[in-house]
Amino acid sequence: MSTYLIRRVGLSVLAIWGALSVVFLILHASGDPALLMAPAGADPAQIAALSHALGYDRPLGVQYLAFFGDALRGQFPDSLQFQQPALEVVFQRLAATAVLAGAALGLAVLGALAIGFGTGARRVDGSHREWPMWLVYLLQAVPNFYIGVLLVWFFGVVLGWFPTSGATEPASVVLPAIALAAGVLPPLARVFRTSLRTELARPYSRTGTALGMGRGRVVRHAAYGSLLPTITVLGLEAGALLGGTVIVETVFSWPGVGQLAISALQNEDYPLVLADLTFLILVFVVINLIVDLAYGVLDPRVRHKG
Amino acid sequence: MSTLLEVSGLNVRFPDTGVLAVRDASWQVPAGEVLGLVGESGSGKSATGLAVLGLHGPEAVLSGSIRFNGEELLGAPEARLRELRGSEISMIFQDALDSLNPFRSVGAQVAEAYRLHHPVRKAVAKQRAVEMLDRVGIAEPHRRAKDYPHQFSGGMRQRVMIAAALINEPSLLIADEPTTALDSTVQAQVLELLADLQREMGMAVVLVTHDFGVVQEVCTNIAVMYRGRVVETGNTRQVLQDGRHPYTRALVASVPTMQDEPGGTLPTVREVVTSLVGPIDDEALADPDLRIPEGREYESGLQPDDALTTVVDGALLLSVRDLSVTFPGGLGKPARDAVQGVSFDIAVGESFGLVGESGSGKSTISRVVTGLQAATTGQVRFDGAELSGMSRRSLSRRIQLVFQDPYASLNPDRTIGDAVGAPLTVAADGTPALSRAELRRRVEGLLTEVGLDPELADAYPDQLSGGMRQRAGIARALSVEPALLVADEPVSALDVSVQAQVLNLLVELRRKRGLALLFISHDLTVVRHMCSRIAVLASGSIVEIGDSADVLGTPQSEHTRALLAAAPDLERVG
Amino acid sequence: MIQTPQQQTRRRPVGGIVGAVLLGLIVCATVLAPLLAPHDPLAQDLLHTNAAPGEHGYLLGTDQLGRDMLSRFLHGARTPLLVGVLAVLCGGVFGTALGLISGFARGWWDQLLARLADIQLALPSILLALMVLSFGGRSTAVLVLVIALTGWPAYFRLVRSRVLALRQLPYVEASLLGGLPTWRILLRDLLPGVRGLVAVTATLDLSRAVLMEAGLSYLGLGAQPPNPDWGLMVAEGQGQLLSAWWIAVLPGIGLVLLVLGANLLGERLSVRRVAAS
Amino acid sequence: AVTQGPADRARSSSLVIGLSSSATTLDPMNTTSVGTDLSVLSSVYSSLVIRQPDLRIGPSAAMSWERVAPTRWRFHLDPRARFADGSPLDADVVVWNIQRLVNKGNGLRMTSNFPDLKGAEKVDASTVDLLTSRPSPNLPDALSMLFLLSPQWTETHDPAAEAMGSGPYEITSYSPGGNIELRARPDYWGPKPAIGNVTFRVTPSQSAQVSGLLSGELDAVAGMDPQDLDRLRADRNIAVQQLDTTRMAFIKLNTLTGPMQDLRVRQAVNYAVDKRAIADSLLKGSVDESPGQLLTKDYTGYTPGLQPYQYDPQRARQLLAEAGYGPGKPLNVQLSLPSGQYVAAELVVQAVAQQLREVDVNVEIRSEPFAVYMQKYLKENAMPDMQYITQAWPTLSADGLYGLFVSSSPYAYWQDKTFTDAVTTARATEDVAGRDALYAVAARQAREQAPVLFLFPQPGIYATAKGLSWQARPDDWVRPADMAWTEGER
Ligand SMILES: Nc1ncnc2c1ncn2[C@@H]1O[C@H](COP(=O)(O)OP(=O)(O)OP(=O)(O)O)[C@@H](O)[C@H]1O
Ligand SMILES: Nc1ncnc2c1ncn2[C@@H]1O[C@H](COP(=O)(O)OP(=O)(O)OP(=O)(O)O)[C@@H](O)[C@H]1O
Ligand SMILES: [Mg+2]
Ligand SMILES: [Mg+2]
Repeated sequence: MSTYLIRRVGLSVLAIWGALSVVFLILHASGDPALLMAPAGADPAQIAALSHALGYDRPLGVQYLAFFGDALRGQFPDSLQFQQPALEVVFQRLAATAVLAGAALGLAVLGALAIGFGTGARRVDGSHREWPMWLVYLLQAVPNFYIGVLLVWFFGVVLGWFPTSGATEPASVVLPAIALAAGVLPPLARVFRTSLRTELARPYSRTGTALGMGRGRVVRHAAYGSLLPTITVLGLEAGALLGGTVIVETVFSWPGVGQLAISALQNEDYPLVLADLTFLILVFVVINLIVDLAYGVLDPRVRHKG
Repeated sequence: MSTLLEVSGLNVRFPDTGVLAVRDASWQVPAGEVLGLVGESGSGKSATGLAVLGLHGPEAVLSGSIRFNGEELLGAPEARLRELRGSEISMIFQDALDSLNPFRSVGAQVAEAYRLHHPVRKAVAKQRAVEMLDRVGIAEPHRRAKDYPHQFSGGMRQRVMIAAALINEPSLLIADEPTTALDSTVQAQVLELLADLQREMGMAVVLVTHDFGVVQEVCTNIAVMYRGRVVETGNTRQVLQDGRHPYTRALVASVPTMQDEPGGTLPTVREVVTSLVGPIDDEALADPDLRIPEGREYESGLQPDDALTTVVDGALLLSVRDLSVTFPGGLGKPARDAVQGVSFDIAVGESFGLVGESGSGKSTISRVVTGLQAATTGQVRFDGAELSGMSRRSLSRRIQLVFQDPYASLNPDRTIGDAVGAPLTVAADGTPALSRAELRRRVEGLLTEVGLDPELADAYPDQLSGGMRQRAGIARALSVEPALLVADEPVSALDVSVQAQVLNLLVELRRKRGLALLFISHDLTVVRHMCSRIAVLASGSIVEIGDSADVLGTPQSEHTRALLAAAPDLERVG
Repeated sequence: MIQTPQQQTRRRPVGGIVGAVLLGLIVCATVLAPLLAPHDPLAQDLLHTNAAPGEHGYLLGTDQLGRDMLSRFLHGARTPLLVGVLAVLCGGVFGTALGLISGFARGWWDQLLARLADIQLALPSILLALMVLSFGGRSTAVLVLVIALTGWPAYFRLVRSRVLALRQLPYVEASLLGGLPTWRILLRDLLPGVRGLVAVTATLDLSRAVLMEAGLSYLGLGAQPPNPDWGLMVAEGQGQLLSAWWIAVLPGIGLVLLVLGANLLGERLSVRRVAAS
Repeated sequence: AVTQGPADRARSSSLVIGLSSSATTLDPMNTTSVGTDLSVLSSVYSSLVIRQPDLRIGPSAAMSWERVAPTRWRFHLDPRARFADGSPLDADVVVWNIQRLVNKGNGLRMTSNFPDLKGAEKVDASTVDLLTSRPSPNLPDALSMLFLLSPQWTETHDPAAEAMGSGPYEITSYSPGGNIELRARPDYWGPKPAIGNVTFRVTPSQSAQVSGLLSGELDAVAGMDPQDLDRLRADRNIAVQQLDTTRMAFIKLNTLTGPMQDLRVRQAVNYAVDKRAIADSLLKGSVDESPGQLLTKDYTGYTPGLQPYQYDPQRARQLLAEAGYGPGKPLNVQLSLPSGQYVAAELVVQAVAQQLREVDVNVEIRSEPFAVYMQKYLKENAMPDMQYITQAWPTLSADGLYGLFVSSSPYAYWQDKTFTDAVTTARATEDVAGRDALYAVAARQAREQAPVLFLFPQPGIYATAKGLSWQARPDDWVRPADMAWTEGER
């Protein structure tokens, strides 16, 4: 278990380092950020001075090291748009995204479990419902933003049931959460259903029946085994979820880190992009680390290894 | 004695695939007795066993009658079946690893089996479970109850499974090949345990198996299945020694035994049947009413060939000296010494056997010899040359391997001809590349040699049966005309009836080509049949090596004796 | 309850057929758009803007600039399809090749590539794409590359793990023993073994690529106006949902059908694949 | 949704204003966007003078002012003026603020609006002089955008993230990019605002603005899209105000490089575009086409009587042919626009591009984030052949807006001696008639030389809940202090 843990943490650190390097390189391939920071009409000398003050005139390698030094200490230059420490800006937006992502994740997981049980576990008479899966296929085919647009149109405009923009009241979260959940639910539902079927088809489920367990009990035991692959997919989908927040938050003007990323990119707010992406990457990798560790806790075979 | 379970006219059909798994099967088990249900793979043994407990899914259509203590089970309500399952009738399955829930401790699983039928508190059930684990021979049951299945060995897992199945003291146990996945010594222990418990509890057992040796040891009665039909039932001794149905007789005849003269041609099922009732197709053979005509006996065609089994004093071909192989441990995994200080020689044209239990290092040695695995220390010389110094290509001209699993040894995306011909397309040094037509001719020649229709060159592996694939694999190995053929358990995945054919083929090839053979198996009878010299391997080291007759006749090591004792052997009436 | 592999093939095959038909129709419509479309998709009729479907002879209405929605709809799959197919090709070939080599060679090479894939996966793909497109310039080529870039790890991981399993198989070892050179083993034994897997992944990847193209176009970083592109059209019509819902809603339906088609087909292929292996 | 409607809000004296984009900073000297940042901040901070709803300059922290010398303005501060923390807004405060502003090292965005301001001198506690480097008659106009910080407070706080001013409101909740909530200061020294609680809610999307208004979630939104006019007018509970803004929309042509160096091409594109049709259909007739003018009527120095370029594609083709372009050799140009920045810009640009395409001018549209667009425009001097832009000058003087077109201006991309001379001379001319004559020369020259593709003023469409009384204004200010709920409605 401990070597497993060390190995996992090591890989995560590696992934974070690599991903941040990529971000750093892409940003630096685009030229001198000082040009952006300087006020309009600044002459080249001023820009050079600013560039020097911020260290953008150092060799790339030095900047690279400095960047990691700063990133480790959570220090990023001030956001150009907001003129505040970039990481602070990100943190201020954090709660909104956490609420949205949490709500969406809850919705998606509940929906996926319901659909998975409904279609994955056949009843004793062999009948099973397929139609919820069609819903899943359909959801899977609908782009995030389109779901958002349709929800705004129908529930916001036509029916007027929910607010369609911003995070002003508890009901505001409903539509964006649905839009975001719609993207995450299909893979979860599918993997849960498939693995439930696989587990039910495995000999131990048959053993359960042979020992006199009822159908419900057999399914319950099988569901535990199906959770593991589902959690793995959940970890992978964390990426999709974070990516989804970018689009969904834009559609619904939800004041979270996703929308912040877009606006920072659009305004070429270089420090903010760095801070925001660093943060998102960190979250993604940590989620996956947690998933891996959850695996270690939930699966006795992993738990006892090494 | 009263009849406990009576199966009559049972049919199991799978409409989706159109398979009639069981046809009009009838047999019965008296209370407290053991019935062996035997037959080759796919003959419907499991389908019958599952039918008794109503464990078939909705995709199976059942008809006929299954009476347990006079109560009709077929069509009984699910609730009633659930009551019976695990308490009155229990079932254990072949693969113990998968039959236990990997996510729950074994104690919890056994306890749950108890609680399903007894309304007791958890602690009480736990206590019962620990007692039961103790009874099936798990040491330190209290501590081990908290462990998970993967922390147990195969035999232990099967014991746990037995504990769960028997904790409610059922009157009937259906054991579906409970020991086939286990080592022969472990197999013997588990069977012994089953037999003990059967006597103690006085329960009846239906033992599903394809191993006549096992049947002979533990079963009072036997039912032989073929193509979904029960072709013969009766007292074990009588059926095995004097089967009235030609199929039964043929099946028994094709198993090599310790009494046979080694090295001869084994009778195949087809041969025996033909000699008994004349040419007949499979379907007609499955007719339960078919009987061997009075006075007809199979004329044993065994012609022992001394030249093949006696020790040859040919030139040294392969010499293995102090071979050790250690698999490096990964993160948190200890390194593993798979082979330690093994030395042996094989002479030109000699047939050398390697026996040992699972994990004793047999395959590792075969892989080192064929160059698939590097030796950690020690040396392997082939024809005087150091093996590690030979290129893959030149090595491949001299030594070839026949694999255990005929299904995985052929690329499903390539034709048989392509697979067999591939080594030929690698031009040997100095020889010109073969033309297309020449290649085809050579491939057809090889196929004919191993007894396959040359037309099959264009077939894909999935169109071939296991036996045919194994022949194709042998043809591929022969294509480069090697001097040494390594066969790693070449028949253990095959049915007895097919096993005889492949063994016969190997014997014949040796005779014709003068091939040297390194034959690996865990089955003593088969090794004895094939080899003139054998080495017994135990945890990576050779514990005994010598002439086949000496080693098996007067075993010197404890280990060999255990192996011999565990091998259930069929006593055939001469 | 026993389930055998046969049972999984028993799934009704409608899905696959529906998927194939949907994809086929969309591809046909896109190829034949210049013939089928009643108007130039760029032509504006400023007198009849925001016409409802059926008004003024416009079957699906017009958008804010009076452009014929039907013609734009028919042309709208071109960019997603083109970008999608190219991205899938690039990502698929790249990922598969690396997966084959990585799985067969093992060792540090393999570790390096596997870690690269991990790193790639740690970057949320839409953000990576946004970043490249904002800072690295916008063009169809960059779009294709960035979508391919975010797609290759899927192929790589699948192919690699499959090859790791395959290379232990006796038939691969038989080829080794037969003295075949590595490249032949890669091509004749391993590539066919992953072929089906790659086909399935590619079909599903196509829908991912299309979704991503649409998402980026929606955010203004993909197709540029006045291009008729479904994702862009949704973004353009979004402000008009109250008065002219069809501008945003119709192209979205096109996207859903396209992705649904690819998914259903991919699903079907993968079921086949499971049954065959 | 269970939101409060306007009626409830009228009762509780609260108000929700829709903002098209969030405030980027709370530092009033580090932003120049009137519509968002400054509108919010003008409620929290006070300036020396203020531009009133009638567009005239009126008193705020300064009760009166006079020009004591050509380069010296004197301001008499209101002795009651106090910051929220109780400290007085006195001459020292003003001096400190002016120093903060003119110090280029601070890199404040507002600094560039005060090119002539040199510094400030304290006369006595409530009198202060502002010094300019040359005569600057329009200084008070510019000062209406300069809000004053408290020096002591600024030492210990980050003005970008917090605010403490001397205005009628104080901020109760703010996060970057999020909504902003204001509460009326009970101890405000000036006239009490009518509305107690104000929320600026960020609603960037057009449809969210409209549905917010319709559902009663929003009480006031400025800068609505003309496409929504019909819809809004149809609703009984919404009042729509529509006027021309002081922003002129046009497509700037890069006369320094590329095909637009050729006057014939510049005129051709002007002839090729049917401004009338675009204004009528896309802007729902909310504006009139520009008579070939860079200014709108609200500017001092506006020259009446100019004629617009008529829509004449034939003429355009002919001019293009003379310049060497035609069907065989189409002209390819790039046209950039900042995404989501200007009202209806995306549509207008596409319509223009399509009309140009009809005279064989192929336009490649590039929509760019505003920051990128501005960077190319001003810092890299790499404006594409054409770019959509709207321009206004807060002082509403021809001098200011025309200043963006003189040869030396980085905004101009046009070097015209006649125009530049006329504008520069006018600047130094004190006599109004003479100045207007000079501006007329400049206006004619601009029309003739066509450094831009003339379009129309940016439409100003304001929607408010019925019952909210507020005079919409052509400059972009949206000040809650000017608003009030009228009794008896709803
Ligand atoms: N669920 C099923 N669906 C369709 N066919 C099945 C199913 N289960 C078994 N069969 C078929 O029924 C036949 C008998 O199968 P069964 O498992 O009873 O054989 P067996 O005698 O137990 O063989 P083995 O020794 O290999 O276990 C086979 O042809 C098998 O393919
Ligand atoms: N690649 C490997 N890495 C680590 N350990 C291995 C590897 N291959 C085999 N071993 C270990 O080496 C030992 C010998 O294995 P080997 O396969 O040679 O046994 P075997 O006698 O052929 O057994 P079986 O009868 O089960 O085939 C076993 O304990 C096995 O776990
Ligand atoms: Mg079976
Ligand atoms: Mg082995």
